[in-house]
Amino acid sequence: MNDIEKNVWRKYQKNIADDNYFFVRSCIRQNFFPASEQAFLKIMRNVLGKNVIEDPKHTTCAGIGYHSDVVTFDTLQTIMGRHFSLMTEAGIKNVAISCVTSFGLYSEVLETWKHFPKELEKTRDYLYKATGRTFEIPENIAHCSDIIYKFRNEIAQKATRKLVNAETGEPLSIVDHIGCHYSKIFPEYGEGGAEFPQVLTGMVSAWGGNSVDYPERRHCCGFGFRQYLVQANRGYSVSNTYKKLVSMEPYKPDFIVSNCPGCTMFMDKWQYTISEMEHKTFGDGNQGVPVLTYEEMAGLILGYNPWDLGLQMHQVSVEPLLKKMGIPYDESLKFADKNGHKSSVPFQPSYIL
Amino acid sequence: MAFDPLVIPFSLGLIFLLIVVFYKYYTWIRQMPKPKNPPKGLNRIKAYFDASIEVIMESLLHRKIFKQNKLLGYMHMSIAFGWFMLIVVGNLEAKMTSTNAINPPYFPIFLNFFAPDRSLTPGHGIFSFTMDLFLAMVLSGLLLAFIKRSKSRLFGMRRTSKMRGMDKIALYSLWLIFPLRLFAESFNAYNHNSGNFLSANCGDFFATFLPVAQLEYSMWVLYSLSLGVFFVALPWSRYSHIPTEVVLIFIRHLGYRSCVKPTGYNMFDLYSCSRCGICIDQCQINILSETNKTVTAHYIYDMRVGNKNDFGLYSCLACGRCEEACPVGIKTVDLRIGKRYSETPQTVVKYNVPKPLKPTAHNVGYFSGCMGKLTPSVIESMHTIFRAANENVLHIDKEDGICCGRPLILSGRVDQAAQLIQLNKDRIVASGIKTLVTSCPICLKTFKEDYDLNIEVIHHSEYIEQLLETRKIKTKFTNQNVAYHDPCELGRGLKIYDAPRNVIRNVAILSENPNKNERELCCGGSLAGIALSQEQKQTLASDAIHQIIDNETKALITSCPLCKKSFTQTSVIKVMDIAEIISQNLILPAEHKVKEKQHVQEFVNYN
Amino acid sequence: MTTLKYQTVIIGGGVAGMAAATELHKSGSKVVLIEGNKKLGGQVNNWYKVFPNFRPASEIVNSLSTNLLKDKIPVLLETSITHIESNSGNYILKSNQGQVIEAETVLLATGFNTFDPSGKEEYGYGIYPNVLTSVELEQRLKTNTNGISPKRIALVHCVGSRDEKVNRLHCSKVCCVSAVKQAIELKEFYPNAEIICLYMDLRMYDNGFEELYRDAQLQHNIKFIRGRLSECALNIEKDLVLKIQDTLAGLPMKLTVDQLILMVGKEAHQLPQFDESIIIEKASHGFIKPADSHLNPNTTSQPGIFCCGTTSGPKTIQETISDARSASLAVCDYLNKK
Amino acid sequence: MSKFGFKLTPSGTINYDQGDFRLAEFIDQHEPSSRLCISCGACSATCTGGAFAKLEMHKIHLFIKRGMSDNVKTQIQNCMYCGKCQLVCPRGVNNRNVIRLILTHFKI
Repeated sequence: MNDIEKNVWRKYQKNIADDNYFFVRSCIRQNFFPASEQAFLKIMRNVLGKNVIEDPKHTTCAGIGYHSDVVTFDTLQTIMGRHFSLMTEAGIKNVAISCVTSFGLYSEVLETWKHFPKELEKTRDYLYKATGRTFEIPENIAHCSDIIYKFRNEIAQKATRKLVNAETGEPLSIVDHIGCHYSKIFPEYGEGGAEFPQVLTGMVSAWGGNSVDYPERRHCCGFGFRQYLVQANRGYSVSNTYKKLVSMEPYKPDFIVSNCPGCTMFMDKWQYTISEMEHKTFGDGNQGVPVLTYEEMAGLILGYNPWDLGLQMHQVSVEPLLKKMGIPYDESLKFADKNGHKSSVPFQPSYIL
Repeated sequence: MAFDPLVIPFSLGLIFLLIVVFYKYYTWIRQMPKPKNPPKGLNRIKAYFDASIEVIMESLLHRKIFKQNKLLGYMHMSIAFGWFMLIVVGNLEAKMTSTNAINPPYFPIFLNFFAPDRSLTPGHGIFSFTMDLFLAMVLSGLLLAFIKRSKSRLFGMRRTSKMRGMDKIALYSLWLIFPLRLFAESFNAYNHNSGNFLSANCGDFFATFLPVAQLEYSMWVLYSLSLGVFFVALPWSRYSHIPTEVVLIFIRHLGYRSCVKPTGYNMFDLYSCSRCGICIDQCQINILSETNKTVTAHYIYDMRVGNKNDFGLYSCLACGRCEEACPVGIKTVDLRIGKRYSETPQTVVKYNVPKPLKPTAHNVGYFSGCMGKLTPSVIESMHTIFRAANENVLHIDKEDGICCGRPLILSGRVDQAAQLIQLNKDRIVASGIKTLVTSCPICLKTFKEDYDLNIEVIHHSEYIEQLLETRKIKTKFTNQNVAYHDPCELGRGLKIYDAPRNVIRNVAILSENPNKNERELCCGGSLAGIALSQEQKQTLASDAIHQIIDNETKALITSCPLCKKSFTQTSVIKVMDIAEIISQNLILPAEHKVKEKQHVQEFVNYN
Repeated sequence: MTTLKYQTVIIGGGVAGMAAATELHKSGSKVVLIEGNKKLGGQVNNWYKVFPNFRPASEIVNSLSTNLLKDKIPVLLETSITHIESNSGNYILKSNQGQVIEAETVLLATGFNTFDPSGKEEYGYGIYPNVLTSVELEQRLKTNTNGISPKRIALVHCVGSRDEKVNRLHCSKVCCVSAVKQAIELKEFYPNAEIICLYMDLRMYDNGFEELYRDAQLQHNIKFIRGRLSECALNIEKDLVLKIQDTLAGLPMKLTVDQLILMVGKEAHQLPQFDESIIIEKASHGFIKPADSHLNPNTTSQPGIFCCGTTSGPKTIQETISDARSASLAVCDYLNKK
Repeated sequence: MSKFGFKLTPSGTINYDQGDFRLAEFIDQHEPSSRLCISCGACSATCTGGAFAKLEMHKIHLFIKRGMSDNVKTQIQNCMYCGKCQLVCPRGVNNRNVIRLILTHFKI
């Protein structure tokens, strides 16, 4: 990264709290990549020894509803107000948000309150009428990937492996994809701004990998709610992913890492759809390009068992990557439950994925 | 039967020529569409008679070239007529001298060789005198031809055609034939002391320093050889015009006509061209480039030889000036468009044009044409004139007109144009009008020639002339000095010269320009000049203007929207259409005036 | 400390300053020209050939500076004015060389800077190789070393002009015609390269500009695509991938180029530091706002302080010189009236 | 190829690097005045054929220069060849010769 990138990046330095986080889960990540959030908590608590509080009464941030014009902006502010009141009750000032879409919404709501104080008053009034709750505005907003980025070096020390090719020792070439709502709406909320966000590239370089700069790097992954939700638009959604995959193909990336539930999910699932529709597959040996969340990537280098990280739930099989990184895995236990019983094996599609 | 090996080259050449020529004419005639209204019965015989008169007057005497330039005329006449008479008189003499019934065809040509002593044949003196006379005439013509090669100005021609390929062989052999005949006959005359004023004296003269006796035979051989070579080269040279023009005159009289599609008739036109070069000076492309490869004389050579000359093909303005000047009367425009036709694949594409409108109660229809849309002042003037003459007129292409098809024809896509013509014809017929008036000569030409509408089709100048004659409109005279430009399609194209002039004389003083009527210059904007660039067209326009107007002309009147557009771009004085000068000088009844002003009044309140 | 006394101090030794100095000297007023750099000529020194007739820029600078030498007009090089204050109608100027100058009038000819395109990071200036500003290209043309033999070069108009995102709303007037000029020069440099100008509007407003544009199209086959460059990225062969919308065809468009020239706009040069009592009004585009832009374009909101050349807004060299001469007249009127 | 009820939407982007420039070069060589076209649209506005069917000469120039000549093939056949586009062109582009060259190129 040359100096202009550096001083462009320096303009967008965030201060991220270093302990006592209120963990705001994502509503869809559990079923997209079930173990990712669990891995985040394990790393924060066991590896980094941080205090991360959760509250079962915490609900969805209604992001999908809001972006699909089902939930109004006032309802959204009130829900967020309620989460802040849970935090106030738990006495925590810093919030750690797991999903990029809700991170975008939290920054949007906070910016609205900053510029339009009347909205804040209105939300307080609605919340009190509805639940009798009051709340304070948290001091520090951070996305979970910000926090992992902040402690990337500590994790690197504790890591048992690097992001390198086991045989050749070459660093893996990794494509990073930042969720658009992370910094494209409010650049100053993102680590490194909108053009050259550093949050994932920082992790990749700290853990020995090489991040790839391909022309369509900043292009949207196609996840847009109104695109994939409505079948008529779904073609438009898959075309965006296709455009990105074609653009990164010459660089032969080993895997893609993303910090947003939707991007990871669709870049992974659409590769299967594209291979069915167009008979076109990507990645070396046409085995597809595996798509990991940053927690899964962190988990791998910390030596967690791949199946505990839920890698068997990926559409693009991660086994070739595990072989490449020299990570041992037990094929037979791929679909076994916690105590080793094999319940059922999901349908294996005819194509590679 | 008299025979000598020296006649072989001549005979072989002649046989070869006859076979080639008749084979070609046979295939061309078969490719010609039947004439529309051929002369029948009595006037068919009259046609043959007229044709033979024209052959004599044109092919032999070259009367039209005489009109062009005396010296040039004499040159052509002397060679053609002289050679013809040599053959006729030669055969007559041969008939008289020989005793046996039939003689081989070569006998009269080498009469002196076979029967040198003909003192016994009746009228021997007259024969030898006339033969020498006509030989002298031909030789004089050849001498002039030789001079013309270098000093074409004497013959009233700034430029002349170049000699290329087969022309050279044919020309040199032609130039050798008659001098060799002179040698042969003069040597023969000396050896047998026969001959007349020319051959005898030349014989004596040559004898002084040449071994005449021994050389005579070789002279006859060379004479026969030159004839043979000439006959063999003729079909591919400019001299194919000798036989072909005669046949062309006959088929023209028998009603065959050329058309824009390449038919057998075009082949006759193509091979009747003698590249005499008279058309070269007429072509206005000369002012654009020194090497004018567009003019017909040069382009016909390219067509015959098959050279690729795209600029030549697509820069021709199809103005018809060369056609007017051509002594042979070749239809140069049809020849050129025919070539464009054969160059473009004729895929016909369906235009989706709405159904024609339902009939209305108008008996006069006005068609302003595509170019009309770009000259609204002409349209407004026509409407003022219609209102003044309170004629109830339907403006057919007021909203979205269909092109008349002529530009497509000029570009060679004749079959595609046919579809446009059908679409337009349906609209015109459906409108139920009795008279079709158009202010664009380009549309008028195709309405008259390709639409065969059975209603009256007239140009707006003719229509205004009618209105003036029937006193439907009255005009006031302004002693403004104006000049009139004949548009190619109206003047040369349809021979309408007087109607526009009569109309203009009602309102202004008309000064005549030197190149009027069929010698008028093209405005350069012709739709056929596809490959011409913008500057080239403007050069043509300004060159034409300078020759039409002089420093008293106040306005240049034209009767074609395209000419008006081309001239306005470079003209220093006002350029007006006939309709405009008439509508500006109408004596309008009172109520018309009021309406005009009232219209202006509205505008004032408007803002 | 020596206090020098002049009737007029001209700050800025560019084309405007030099022209004004010669005119003022001719009308007899005592004038001094102050220039911050080592050399006179200002921004015009950065240019190799100037539009519309490809005349060498050095010819203009040399002719103006030789006039100064001929008239022996005092010139203080490497001197910048640090502070200006007024006392009883005159002005006291302090310079970084420690001089103190007292003058009845001050003529600001501080001129302009070109926009630093690193603020427009999506164009990749300083990030990707082969992205350079029009001024940098002009240097390379001067030393005729452009380093690469490109197949396709794109020139981007309105970089740092007419762009609210970098807070530069004004049009800098001369970049369009410079782009066409540089396109022609590049085409002569690389006859079989394809040169493309990416423009929003093509403002060829002065004499000879439209003819230059037509000539560029017809003789040099320069291509003009109407579409503002949105972003630029590198592909694997390290070519620059440009994404634009061809607004005339109404379609998005992607093309790779070997070199990208950014036609950087003009912004006001930093004025010397004035005492609070002196207020020099600025127009919205940061250049000085003349008191009366039609009748008296060289005055400022402060009587006795005048401006000339690009100090009051972007101008061509012709306009700058004539503006400087009109400024000298304004200064003379002012001095005579005093 | 299984059907999902939706398809990859083809990219409408002009891919300038993979354009088909044969027609563009053919025209540029035979009619260099086409270089002067600034797509001002006067020709399309006055077009006779254009009143009845899609025929936009200024777009045709653009598509050819962008290497997308197959968009031009159907459109050009609506031309009635009347020559108005050339008469109104402010840059003096010889449109009729360009149309002729296009038709020759496509062998229509």
